[in-house]
Amino acid sequence: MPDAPERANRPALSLHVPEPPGRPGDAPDFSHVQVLPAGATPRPDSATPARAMADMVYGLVRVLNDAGDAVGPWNPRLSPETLLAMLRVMVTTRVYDDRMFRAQRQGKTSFYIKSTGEEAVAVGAAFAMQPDDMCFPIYRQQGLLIARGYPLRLMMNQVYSNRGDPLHGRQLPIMYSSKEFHWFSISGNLGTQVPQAVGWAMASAIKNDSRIAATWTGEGATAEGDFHHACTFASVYRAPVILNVVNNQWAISSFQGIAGGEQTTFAARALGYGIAGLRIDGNDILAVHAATAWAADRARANLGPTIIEHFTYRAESHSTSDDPGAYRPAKEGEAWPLGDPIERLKRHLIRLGAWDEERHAALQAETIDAVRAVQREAEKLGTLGDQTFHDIGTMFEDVYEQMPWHLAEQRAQSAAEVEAARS
Amino acid sequence: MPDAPERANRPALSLHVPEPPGRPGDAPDFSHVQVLPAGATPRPDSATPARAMADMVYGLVRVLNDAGDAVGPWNPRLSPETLLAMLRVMVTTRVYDDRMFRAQRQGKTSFYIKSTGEEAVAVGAAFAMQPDDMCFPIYRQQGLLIARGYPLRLMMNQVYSNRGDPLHGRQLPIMYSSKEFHWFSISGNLGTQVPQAVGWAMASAIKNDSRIAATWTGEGATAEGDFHHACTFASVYRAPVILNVVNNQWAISSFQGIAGGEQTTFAARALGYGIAGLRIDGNDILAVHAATAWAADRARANLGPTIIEHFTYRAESHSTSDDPGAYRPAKEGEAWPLGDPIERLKRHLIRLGAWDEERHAALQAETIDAVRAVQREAEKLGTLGDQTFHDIGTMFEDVYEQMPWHLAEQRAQSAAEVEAARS
Amino acid sequence: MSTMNMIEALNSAHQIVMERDDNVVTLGEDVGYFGGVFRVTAGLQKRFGKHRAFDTPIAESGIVGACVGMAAYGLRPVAEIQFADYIYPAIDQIVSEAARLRYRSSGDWPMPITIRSPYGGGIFGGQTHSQSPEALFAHVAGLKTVIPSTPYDAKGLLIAAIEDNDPVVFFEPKRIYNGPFEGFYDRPASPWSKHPASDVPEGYYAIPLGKAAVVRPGEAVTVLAYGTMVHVARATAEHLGVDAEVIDLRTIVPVDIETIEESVKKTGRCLVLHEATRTAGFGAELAALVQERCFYHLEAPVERVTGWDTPYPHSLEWAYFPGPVRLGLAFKKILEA
Amino acid sequence: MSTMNMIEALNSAHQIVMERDDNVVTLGEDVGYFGGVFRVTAGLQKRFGKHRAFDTPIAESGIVGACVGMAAYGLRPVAEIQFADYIYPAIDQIVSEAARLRYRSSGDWPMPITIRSPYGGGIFGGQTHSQSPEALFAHVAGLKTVIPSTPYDAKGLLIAAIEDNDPVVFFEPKRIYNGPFEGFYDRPASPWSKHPASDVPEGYYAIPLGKAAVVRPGEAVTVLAYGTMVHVARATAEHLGVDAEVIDLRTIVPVDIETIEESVKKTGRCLVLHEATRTAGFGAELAALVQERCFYHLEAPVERVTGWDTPYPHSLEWAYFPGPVRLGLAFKKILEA
Ligand SMILES: Cc1ncc(C[n+]2csc(CCOP(=O)(O)OP(=O)(O)O)c2C)c(N)n1
Ligand SMILES: Cc1ncc(C[n+]2csc(CCOP(=O)(O)OP(=O)(O)O)c2C)c(N)n1
Ligand SMILES: [Mg+2]
Ligand SMILES: [Mg+2]
Repeated sequence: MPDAPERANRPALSLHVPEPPGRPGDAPDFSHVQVLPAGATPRPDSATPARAMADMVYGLVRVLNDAGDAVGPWNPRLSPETLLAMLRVMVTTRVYDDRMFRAQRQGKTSFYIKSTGEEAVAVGAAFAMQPDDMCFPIYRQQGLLIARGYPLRLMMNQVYSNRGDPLHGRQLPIMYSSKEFHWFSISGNLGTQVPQAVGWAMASAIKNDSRIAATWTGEGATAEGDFHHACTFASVYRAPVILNVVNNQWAISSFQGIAGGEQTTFAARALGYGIAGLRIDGNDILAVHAATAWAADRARANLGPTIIEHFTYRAESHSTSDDPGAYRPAKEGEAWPLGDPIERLKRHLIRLGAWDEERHAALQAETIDAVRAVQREAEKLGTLGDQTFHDIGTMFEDVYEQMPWHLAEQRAQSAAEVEAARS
Repeated sequence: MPDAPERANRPALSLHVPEPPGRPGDAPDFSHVQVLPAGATPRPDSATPARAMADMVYGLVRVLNDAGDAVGPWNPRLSPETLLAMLRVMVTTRVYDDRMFRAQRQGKTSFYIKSTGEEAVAVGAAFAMQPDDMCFPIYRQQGLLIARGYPLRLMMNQVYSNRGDPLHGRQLPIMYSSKEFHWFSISGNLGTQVPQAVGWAMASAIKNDSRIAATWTGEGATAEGDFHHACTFASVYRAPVILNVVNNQWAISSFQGIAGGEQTTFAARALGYGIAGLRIDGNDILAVHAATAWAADRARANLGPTIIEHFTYRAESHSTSDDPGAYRPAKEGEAWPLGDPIERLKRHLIRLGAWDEERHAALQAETIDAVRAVQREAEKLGTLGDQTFHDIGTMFEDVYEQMPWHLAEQRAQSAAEVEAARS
Repeated sequence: MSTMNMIEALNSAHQIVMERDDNVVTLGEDVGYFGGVFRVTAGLQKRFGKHRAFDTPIAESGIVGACVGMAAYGLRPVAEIQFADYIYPAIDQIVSEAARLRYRSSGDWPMPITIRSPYGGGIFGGQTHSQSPEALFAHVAGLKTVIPSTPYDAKGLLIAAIEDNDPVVFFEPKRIYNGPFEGFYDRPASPWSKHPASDVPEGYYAIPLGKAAVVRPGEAVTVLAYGTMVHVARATAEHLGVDAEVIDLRTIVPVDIETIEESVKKTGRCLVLHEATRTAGFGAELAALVQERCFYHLEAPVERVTGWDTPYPHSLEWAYFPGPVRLGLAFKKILEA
Repeated sequence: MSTMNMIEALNSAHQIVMERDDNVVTLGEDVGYFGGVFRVTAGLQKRFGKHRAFDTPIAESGIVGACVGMAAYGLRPVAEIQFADYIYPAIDQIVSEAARLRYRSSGDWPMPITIRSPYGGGIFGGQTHSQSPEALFAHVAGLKTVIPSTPYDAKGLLIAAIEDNDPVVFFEPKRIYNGPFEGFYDRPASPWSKHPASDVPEGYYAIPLGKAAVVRPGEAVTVLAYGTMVHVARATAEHLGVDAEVIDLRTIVPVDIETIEESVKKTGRCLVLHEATRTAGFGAELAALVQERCFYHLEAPVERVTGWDTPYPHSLEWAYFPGPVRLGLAFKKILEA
């Protein structure tokens, strides 16, 4: 054994705490973001062994260039009709978000979360998957649910927790759930959905089904143990699942360096499990579509999971409870080098000759009207603010399949309480 | 949105469940183990950025070749005295393990876990670290505690849970704890020690201390969320910590493929966090020493953590409660291509002219005598079998710093119980 | 009928349910090829294939998380957590997810998951192979918690649990896997074969969840127990000649309040018994319920006989474990009160 | 003296302890630059540096695991878990590690860790921003659990918790961060500045853990409460003119049994009040204790007034929350019994 050390001869340690490039008062600075040109990142075959495509986790799959052309090997070559359909959903999503955000500000609900700036992540995936592939989303994929055709009306009813809320007012706004639309109940507990998606995919494989699963997590929540469990299980059983990491640079007030993004990319997590990893421009809906389709092909061929890091930017506050002005430079969103996903698709469609500014303005106006109309209908069923809820008795239902005695008793007590309050 | 899919056109999925190359009745088969020659894996400078040394996670650092020579860039060039000291500790560890295993079989304690075949992992690290560097071990690093000079007598007292047990019989045998020897209390809950080691290392950095931390986990337990938290925190804060993964091929009955070892190496986990990763021959004590010293240098230079995968083999049963004959080929241990760590160091010392078979036999015999002598002394203080324990009142101590009223009451009740049982 | 110990009975439950319903899958650490460290899942992989009975990585939360996804698909996963002491990493997936999904989705995503785990002390397992964490699960709305005490019950309750459409935490008292333990640790153990409840039908039967069993009628005092403690209670009452009515709760949530009330109103005295630490243990719930509902029938306060409020010790296990002496003193106290 | 709301008082506690002892470090999600989503740690990073107040990755178990290591080194970490609803992933590190290390090491590794977390309902936070999981921690030997109800107490108790050499789970009733809430959700809220307990000394003071406070003397019935419920109890008693003695437990483990016993023996009636689900909640422990110790003084069963045994709902929050109506009915019942 070595002798007792001379501590004086050893260097002093110090704690490194990552710090974002800018704070309130600073000018936005994205010089650390390496914007690889569209078309530059190669496209391996979707059957490529993970190790042989390791470099992909440090690349950046981009299809739409600044001019609005779709270039390079990842171009999914979608028809103008499909492109337009995607545009419509993205616009609807943004308008919907705006309306609901305002509704919260008007006291009509408790809470709201926008997906502004990240619409391509959700909508691109919807168009690349089959409608019966199963989604385990977080709270920023409303675009996907809209793309699948889930009625806006039901979404609003839920946001308002009103009499028409399919979830009986039990859940926060935004935590949608729809078995019919193959959309799992969104959880408030970050990360939990990721191993669940893997379990669903394992079940599909156990049953020799053909449906695959996809899940989304923010980059911040990749630090949760559940993300690791998901990657481990997905790797071990080669589960047919797409693990999407939406790196929107921020997790409430902490920048992606606090989640581990300073040392490497989030796509690089894939290397640790020997699974395929792609890093893509999340504001480029064609890149999202192409990467999702690639990963879906791989999964359907029993070649296992893919981690896709969507490099994007949370353009607005984390939620209605948050004020980003307190922790990041004021105009950071405008300086974001990958642009706005709606603008980029619009430009592409115009470039293709399938679209123009007038039609876009019209679409925008129409969408606002349409969403407003639905909103008026929804509000007829009540809002959280005016407290038009489901019956109090419903609170005791669905805790168990059959109500046990103690809940039945409590329901009776609760009814007595209503009675007493009235008198 | 795409139309409803034709499911018939999609291929059927199937679940992949990894299977080891052999089961009871089969001949041992290690053809999947790529035994890179000693000296072949390069040695990057310990300040090399993680990404630039990514290949190391697929290599296999080996110093001792089959002939018993120490070769290649990782040769730590230790003096014969140091080599001999290491040999002695390894032999002591093996003898100690044997004696305690037998003691369990004789009913003198409840449980025991041997480290047979893995002694180099623990002992090599002990000699490459400073004695005041902090260890967060699991239950198979007894060699390290012995190397640090913790008295065998105390270890045995604990195994016997007798009156001399420094932990008052509270812990299982093998779950040692010694603040004096910078050895954290071993946990029964796998994985928990890994983020703890990172926290300790962060604290050392916060205090501008110079001491680093090291932790060990089995490859099986790397699947726990705690391993991920540890890697994430270590990466984010560049904590001065060495994260050892002891890949002994088995986790009770499940082979390393069930932990994720089929798709990539465990050292590769490092790539996902952007931290340094080394994969080494864990049965080669010189490789263990060299890799540990490399990682310690890196940590002391504020360059952060290293994951070291020790590729080794659990030569005996998981514990006294286990029978590996039920799940792996009978002579798998003998077929293990990396040999036995004690034999390999012995051969090296002989090759150096510093040792011979006679002296080795004498060492072996001496050690057995010495360990037996300690054992006799320890047994004078009692064994679990003969129930010579600490006072029952001690059971209520150390739950809190000060005993709250309810524990004081319970202690009194317990005393009354003893009284009642007597009468 | 066969003579089965509890392990065999639990194994038989698996075999039967997996045969009847190919949506049932079994997973956990060491449960596949090896059949579980306690052998409860022995032979399942061979019989039903690797895709229906398989080993998992060592990640309890991953196991339960995967089960939630599998249940969402439509399977009925049965997960083994190797020891109840290792269930803590999985608590978020159990409490925040499995337990609440039916509610959260207004019925769309029921969670027919069974989480089995050996629990309890008496085997010199030290701090991490001895714990009884049932109270934590009892507190969580949406979960059922079941604890059998005999091979017969173990099989019937496990079948019911697996067939139940809600998540069930199923704790198996490992001390009595091989034979009943009556608390006299210094007397020779008897195997299940000597006990009538080891006569177990080979075929299908289910014991409804939420129903207790009066395992020993009596007039002087009601003892509420589950798991190993049922045997300790019965034996101690025999031994001391106390006319105790011993109720084996079998399911702790939902608890069989009718059987409890009926008994306590008859005896006027109630003693609750568990291995877990006392403070905020399930015994507190039982004491609270009994005094709420039987207050005017009670002739003495409800007594709690439990493990002490310390971590579970290794060597002093028998001083920790609530055995015949502790129970005897409590009988004395409550009967003299 | 300053007027402080609870957030300011908690912040002041941090400032003082960090100033006095440079082994105190503060960490958690968003606690560094931003100062916490509820602003409890505002200004700490600026004042004490990034190495003493910093953001962590989103991994509650990683946070507590790191705290255990830091405590082993000799620091006194104070961790914030952003909402108590998110403490479940950390339970293994809290229960199996922090709580047991002193014991496991026979005193070598005490764990002076404080885990702060906003808890409880009343803010339309839905299922995952409203829970009250205190009972789970109360069951675990080796932990202390503290819940303040005023700015004055919050500061003094937090200082005591941080200075305590054992791990403390410190739940902060977020509903009353900014002002007391008396349960009348349809009446305007009053700020702390109108309440005497918002007079908070600027300097150091500690309130011993384990000591309750009689916040309203009375003769007819004892009410045991903590957190937000203390205010509901007091206001309801005022409102209905019930001569209730309201005890703010402040620490639930170890609970101040003397104060409880003294009061119940005087009033002969006891009502326990909490937001958490009823079954196996901490109210069960209180009911069990009270009937064990005051049985012959009790004129009615101990009543529990609690949240229902359902997940915490969003829109029906006020039908879930134990408010003045529920408490009023319980007063009526217990006083007429
Ligand atoms: C287990 C858990 N811990 C903490 C939180 C609180 N929380 C809600 S959102 C959030 C940030 C998430 O960031 P990220 O994962 O990057 O997703 P983003 O919001 O950026 O889309 C946090 C910490 C939570 N919901 N669940
Ligand atoms: C949290 C937790 N889960 C499960 C166990 C049970 N268990 C004890 S050792 C072991 C296998 C560990 O294998 P590995 O990590 O490879 O270490 P090895 O025993 O091979 O050294 C298991 C599953 C445990 N102790 N803790
Ligand atoms: Mg984010
Ligand atoms: Mg192993």
